[in-house]
Amino acid sequence: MEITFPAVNIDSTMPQLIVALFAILALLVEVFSRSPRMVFATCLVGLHIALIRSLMQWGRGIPYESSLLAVDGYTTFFNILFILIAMITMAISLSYVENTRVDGGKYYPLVLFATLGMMLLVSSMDLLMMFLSLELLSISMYMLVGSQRDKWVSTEAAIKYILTGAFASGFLLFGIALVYGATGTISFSKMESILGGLGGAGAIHELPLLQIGIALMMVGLGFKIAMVPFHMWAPDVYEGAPTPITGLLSTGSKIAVIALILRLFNNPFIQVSSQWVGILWVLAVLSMTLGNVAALLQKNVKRMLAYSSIAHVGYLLVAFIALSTRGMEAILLYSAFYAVMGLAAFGCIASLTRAGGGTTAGEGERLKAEDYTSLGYTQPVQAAILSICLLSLAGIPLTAGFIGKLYLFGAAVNAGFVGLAVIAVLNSAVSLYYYLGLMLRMYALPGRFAPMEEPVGSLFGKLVLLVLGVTIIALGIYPTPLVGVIKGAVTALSAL
Amino acid sequence: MVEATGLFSKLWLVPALPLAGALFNCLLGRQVSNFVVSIVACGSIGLAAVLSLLLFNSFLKLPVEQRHIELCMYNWIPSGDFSAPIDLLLDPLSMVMITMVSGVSFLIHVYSVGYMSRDESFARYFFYLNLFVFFMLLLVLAGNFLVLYIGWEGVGTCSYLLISFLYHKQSAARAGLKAFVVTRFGDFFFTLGIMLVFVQFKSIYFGEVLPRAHEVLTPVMATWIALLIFGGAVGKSAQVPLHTWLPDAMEAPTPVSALIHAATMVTAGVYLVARCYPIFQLSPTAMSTVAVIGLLTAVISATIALVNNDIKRILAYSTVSQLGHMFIGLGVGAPAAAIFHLLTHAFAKALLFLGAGAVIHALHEEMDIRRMGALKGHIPATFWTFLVGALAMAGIPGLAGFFSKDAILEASFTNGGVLLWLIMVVTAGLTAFYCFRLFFNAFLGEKRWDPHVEEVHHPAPVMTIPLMLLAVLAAVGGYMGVPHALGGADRISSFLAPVFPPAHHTDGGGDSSRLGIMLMTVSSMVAMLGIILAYYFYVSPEGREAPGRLRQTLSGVYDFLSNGWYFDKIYQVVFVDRFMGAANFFWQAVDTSVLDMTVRGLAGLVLGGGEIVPRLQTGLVRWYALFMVAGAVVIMGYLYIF
Amino acid sequence: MLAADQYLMVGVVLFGIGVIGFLTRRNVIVLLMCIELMINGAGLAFVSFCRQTGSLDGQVFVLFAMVIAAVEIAVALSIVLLVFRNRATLDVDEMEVLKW
Amino acid sequence: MDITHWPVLSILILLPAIGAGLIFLIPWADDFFPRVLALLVAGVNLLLSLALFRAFNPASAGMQFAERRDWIPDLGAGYSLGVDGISLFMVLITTFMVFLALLSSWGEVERRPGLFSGFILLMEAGLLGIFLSMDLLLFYVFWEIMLVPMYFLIGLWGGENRRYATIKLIIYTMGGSLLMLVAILSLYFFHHAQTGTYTFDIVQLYETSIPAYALLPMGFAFFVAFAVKSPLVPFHTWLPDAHAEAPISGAVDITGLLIKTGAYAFLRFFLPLFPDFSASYAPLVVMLALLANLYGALIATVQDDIKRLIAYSSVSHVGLIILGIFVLNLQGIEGAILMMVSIALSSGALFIIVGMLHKRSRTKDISQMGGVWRDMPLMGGFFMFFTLASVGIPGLSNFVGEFLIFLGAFRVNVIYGVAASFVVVLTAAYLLWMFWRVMFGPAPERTRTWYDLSFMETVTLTIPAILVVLIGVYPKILLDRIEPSASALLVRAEKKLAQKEIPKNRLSVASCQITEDRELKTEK
Repeated sequence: MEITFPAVNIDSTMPQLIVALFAILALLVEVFSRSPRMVFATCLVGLHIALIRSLMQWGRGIPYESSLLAVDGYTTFFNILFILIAMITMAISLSYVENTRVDGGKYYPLVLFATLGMMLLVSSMDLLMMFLSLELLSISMYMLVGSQRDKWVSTEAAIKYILTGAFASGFLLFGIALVYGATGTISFSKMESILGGLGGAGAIHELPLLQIGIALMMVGLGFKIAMVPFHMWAPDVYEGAPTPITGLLSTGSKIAVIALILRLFNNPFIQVSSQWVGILWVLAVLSMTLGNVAALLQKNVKRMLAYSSIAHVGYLLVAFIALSTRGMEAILLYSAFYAVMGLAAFGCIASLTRAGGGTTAGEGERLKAEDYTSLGYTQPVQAAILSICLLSLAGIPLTAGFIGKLYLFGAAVNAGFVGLAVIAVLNSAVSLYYYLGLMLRMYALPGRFAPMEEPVGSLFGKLVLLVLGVTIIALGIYPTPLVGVIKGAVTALSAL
Repeated sequence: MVEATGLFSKLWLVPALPLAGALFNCLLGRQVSNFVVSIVACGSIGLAAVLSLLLFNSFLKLPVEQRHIELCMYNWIPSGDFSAPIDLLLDPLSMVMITMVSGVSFLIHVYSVGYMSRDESFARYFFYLNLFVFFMLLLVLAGNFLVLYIGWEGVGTCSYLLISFLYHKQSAARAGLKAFVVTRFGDFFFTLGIMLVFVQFKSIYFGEVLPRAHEVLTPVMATWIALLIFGGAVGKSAQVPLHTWLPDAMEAPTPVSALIHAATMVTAGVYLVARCYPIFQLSPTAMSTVAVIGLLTAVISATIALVNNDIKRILAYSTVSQLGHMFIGLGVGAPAAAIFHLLTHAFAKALLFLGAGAVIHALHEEMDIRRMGALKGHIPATFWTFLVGALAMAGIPGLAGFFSKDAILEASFTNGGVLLWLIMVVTAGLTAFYCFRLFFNAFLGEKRWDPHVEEVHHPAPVMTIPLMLLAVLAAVGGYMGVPHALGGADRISSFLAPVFPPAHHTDGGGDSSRLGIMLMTVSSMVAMLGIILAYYFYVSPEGREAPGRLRQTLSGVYDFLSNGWYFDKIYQVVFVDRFMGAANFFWQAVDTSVLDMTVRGLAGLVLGGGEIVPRLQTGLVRWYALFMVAGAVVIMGYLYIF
Repeated sequence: MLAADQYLMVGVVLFGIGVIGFLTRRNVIVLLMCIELMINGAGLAFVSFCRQTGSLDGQVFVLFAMVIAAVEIAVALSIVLLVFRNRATLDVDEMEVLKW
Repeated sequence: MDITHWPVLSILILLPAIGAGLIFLIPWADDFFPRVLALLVAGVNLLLSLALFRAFNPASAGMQFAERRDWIPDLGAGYSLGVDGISLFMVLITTFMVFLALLSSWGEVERRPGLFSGFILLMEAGLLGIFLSMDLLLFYVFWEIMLVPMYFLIGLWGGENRRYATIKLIIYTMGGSLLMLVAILSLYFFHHAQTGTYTFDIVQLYETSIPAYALLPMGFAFFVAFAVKSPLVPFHTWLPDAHAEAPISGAVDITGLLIKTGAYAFLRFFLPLFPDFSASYAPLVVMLALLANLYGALIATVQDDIKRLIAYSSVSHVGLIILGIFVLNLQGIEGAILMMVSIALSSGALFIIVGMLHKRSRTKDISQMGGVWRDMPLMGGFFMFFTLASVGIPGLSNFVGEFLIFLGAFRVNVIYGVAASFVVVLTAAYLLWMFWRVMFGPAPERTRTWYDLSFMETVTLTIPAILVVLIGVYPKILLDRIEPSASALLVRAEKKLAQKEIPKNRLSVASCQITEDRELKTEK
């Protein structure tokens, strides 16, 4: 029995290393300077460097692959995306953290650790790496969710999240064990060749351990992406978490896991994937329908968006089922779009938080739908950006959301899942009710004697939001550049 | 077909002048004084009338075979192989019609200046009236079916506007709506007829359709087209069963009744059938239908007129009855006689209506003949002219109505049979009776005025002069058609001959002149009898009690007649109520219940889901975990099964 | 001497006990212990598979899993502390402000 | 002004969009300036469309002023615009009615009139986009995006029931059009399967032959989307609510335009894409159209809410338009287009009048009115005029379209012609009855304060009145330009049918009308 130590290519894993380094550095800064702003600056600098480093890697073929990590176009694409997500999360957190008395010194480094988790998760090439990075991501998120220590909802969300999360991790771990038992390896590439050598789906059917293992793994992963029926935690946690973290939860952590699932089902489990079509079909329909229907009458905006994000997982699954290049392109595209929309939406909500927020639920924050009545006239910037986000989430044309849905549903139709596409579009129609309803509320004509209200939110925050809003529109009108990038990423994944 | 040259190229001015007048009064009528309005209104019609006379003069100078002049203005609706230009056709028929229409309209316009002088909507009135004349002239000058249809609908619209002219009266609004909808029902058939003509001929020009009718049409098709076109005529000319709108249309100001509902518009149906005569000739069925409908109408409305007490309604029923006569004339193959009767009737009936207007005006809007009487001394000019009109209507020899009616009677006798003739003679007697019942009640006998009437309004000269002129026309108008039997030349028939191709049977032989004289004698006697009976009933002291007694003994018949044979009531129950019932049903039961509820139900279902689904989210961690476990079990079960 | 399959069965049973315990108990600490049971069950499965396949990956995995479990529990306990400070209770069923 | 070398269609769409953007983005201190800006933009657009009309070549059947750029090359979606005889008048009527809507709502919007104008401009951009798109995806984009401003116009300025009205609007129209999206995608992939190219260009998609199994569902999806928008019974119930709840007449006018997009889409997309579907199901659709025609008229009769009444009359008229389209001959189609233009004018003006009444009376209930003529004779005159136009009096615009539709229907099947023309009688009945109840009869005391039209209002009504007469008297201006495109449409549909060797009894009438040279013209 020989033990080989996998070689680590420092150059190729530089972005990940930079993020890790600066996360630790930021913790040190926190210890010495105790100024959250300094920590913030450190983290931001780190992210920028990592971003530049990742951008430099883009388009340079397959720089590195080992049994643990792969750094290819696919990974690089997601690395860039996650770094951007982290940067946006940090940006929208800045004033929120100050306004709600969150301990920024711990908060920002944790965001970086979570980001590191996401980055590693996407590049994982074996089950161990996958498990470790997923746990890194999860544990960081548990702490971030509970970081509003003086607010009960934050604490409750954290305890719920960690309990259910650890429970799901148990399933994941057991699933991994079974898959390992069935294949005898934890490496994705070995697994692919072993399973590929078995001779088709029929033979796979003879491996109950593998099947149960994958099913249990899907419980753990499905939990992370809040797929029905593993979604139950999501609304509660999204509602209780600090708003920028809600944004991160619904975008970054979800996208990372989806990227991982894509890789799993494209490489090691590709032989099994056709078996999953039926299950995923049902789960997609359930996710879409349940998410949208539950959101219809929701009075808490954050919770509404939480349900909506469950529905969006359903939309993503619609394309996933197609199991085609087109479907993967659609998923990547939509993930990128969704990241922008989701972060911008939660960013707007965060930015509406007034200074000195209280200790009980919702105080200082605008969370109830009625708080948004006629908001367009008192907080024009946030309302406008939020409207753009809502339109985009609803899939109204000339926003990114429409292009994304077009790709998603197109992939389904192309693969012959017309019925699924029909259900998806009907769901989109239902979802208009709450998206546009909130929007209508925001622009409800104010009464003659409506109280005047000072605009809230920092200039910096508004600028970031503005950039996001413009991005949504711009990508909705002319998505071509991004489409090109995504095609590259998907090619890289398929080339493996 | 002759291209319009010289004076005829100005043919378009005939309708255009009234249109110009109408536009002026529409746009500027409120800004200028009533005087200007009336000058413009009457002037434009007057010019049109003068132009018509000039045209007539030139027309007469043309050789007979050239008396068919078309003037195409522009292509109105070109669509594929369909094209409907605005083109005017001047032939003897339309020549006669425009002369009559413009002339009578001019007189009535002048009369209206006096009659409407105190009305606040003076300009609006003349706008409508001028517009009406425009459409009427367009109707009779039309060179194809669709242009005729423009005029046809246009006059209907103006009629509607004028019936509802007194906007504050519910009854006027109701009558206007009824008139429009009922005639529109007739027009429905007419449009179908036009489309059928197009489908058959690939053309809607009179000049192309009518000469080729006997080549193109099968008898069945000819019957269809003729009946559909006749359907339009039935509506517009108030024939049974669509006659009910005309009596109600008397809500309009009296000059309007004179112009539209007596002299011109209602005769458009007669004109239409005459215009399409070559098609009707191809179908004996259609011809007899026309005759039967005409006969029914003539009889029914004459009987109703016997018992009615509203001065204008009596005249209205009389109009309906006379229109029935014209249709009989058409149906029995005497179109020229029908047109002749149309003209003389126009003069006489316009005169009677205007006279009635003067009476009403004199007695402060009183319309019930039971509250009139003894007006002879108060408004003598009206009295005398009315007398002329009544005599002409009754068909007393020498006056216009006599000649024209007898031309139709004779044709019915020869082509339709004795029975038809007999019924018509009786109807003629009834006509004479009710005309004079009205006359005697209004002008003779003792005063039965409403006590509020203290002083009689005397008609102004602008009102009496048209009366007199019309009286002259009603008296001598018949001389354009003195029959051969009486040694006349029957010029109107020969003038109109090119329009009406000779029928297969010959009328007016050497033998018939004696027969003709005999028939005339009988009908004149009957008319005299009617007048005498009316005198006995309503003037002579001995007969004063007779009408009352008669009413007692024949109360059933009386009720039947005074309810107008219950047409209105039946229509109300059978059509209007049913229609409203259906409409309510569709609205309440189908639209708001079934369709709307489906949508509401679906929305409610989804929104109900919105209530229920979040309840799954109990907030309990263990419940969430249970869901996950259940999900895992189901997935594994699925994988196991498949 | 138990066969590898039987070790696996023990692992499954442990995992099952953990799951059932998680679903039935209300005390947060007990819930965490149940999770610990699940992870240990998985660990046992790893080890038994390791014996079957002869590769060391499983054993490495178990080591890492134990570390992760420890970290998770540590974080969870700190949050439990926070919960207790706030509500003075450890009954999960009372943590239901966030719902619907 | 020589506009032949300008990207005039893009300007037409972008100008109002930019105008709306300016209105939304700039924090105006006063509502006056945005309104002026909107009016200005709408005016310029109107002039531009008139210039387009002048530069339009009436003899050509093809797309003119065409612009084509790549938009999403990955999907084969292009930014492709063009105008032909069918869309030309849709564009003109849109620019015109938008201008009128802004004019008529000048004094009517009390709260946030600036914002209101912005939404109207956005609608204009969307409407023009629908009428000018030559790319199916682009069309869909505009088709969907229209709903947003519509939603806000009703949702923000609407009456008491506005929430219900907006929900209905969304459920119906979105449900319908999203299904169409799936069908569009299917079509797109079928096209790829047949030709190997991915494209949304409609001219290329016209050539796609759809497999038999997919024909029915796809055709149905398109049909429902268009039928909802049209709206055809039984998909119509959103319209009365939308009309009734939009208190501003301008908004209602725009709804009036919105529903024209349904009928337009039938012509532009449905007939050429699904000629076989159209041909084989035409009798059914025609039945539905006739039913709608009758049904709308019946229900309109018993309405007490004047806006609902006119809305149901729209339902009835739309039935006629659809009838004209689906009789599949030249007269029917030309009549349908004329009818769309005419109804936009006449019903639009009626809604403006109702708005004026509402401004004075604060009610839409007919039973609260009566005898208005005495105090508002001028308005009464206009009201009468437009009512008569709706009734279909010859010489006014609606008649021409109606008659051509009847003729087209009659040629195909006598029964169709009979049924359609019969409803005209009912139309006259309910419209004039409405007029009677509002304007005639004794005037209640309180109506005394209802003042007659102001100068501005008079102007607002005079302009459409002139157009109604103009189209009624000289429809040749329209017909000459519509005919080449309409016959090209029929020729294309017929050719596609011929390829499929389906018995083409339905289109035989069309074929005899279209001359050879026109066929050649289309080839070019």
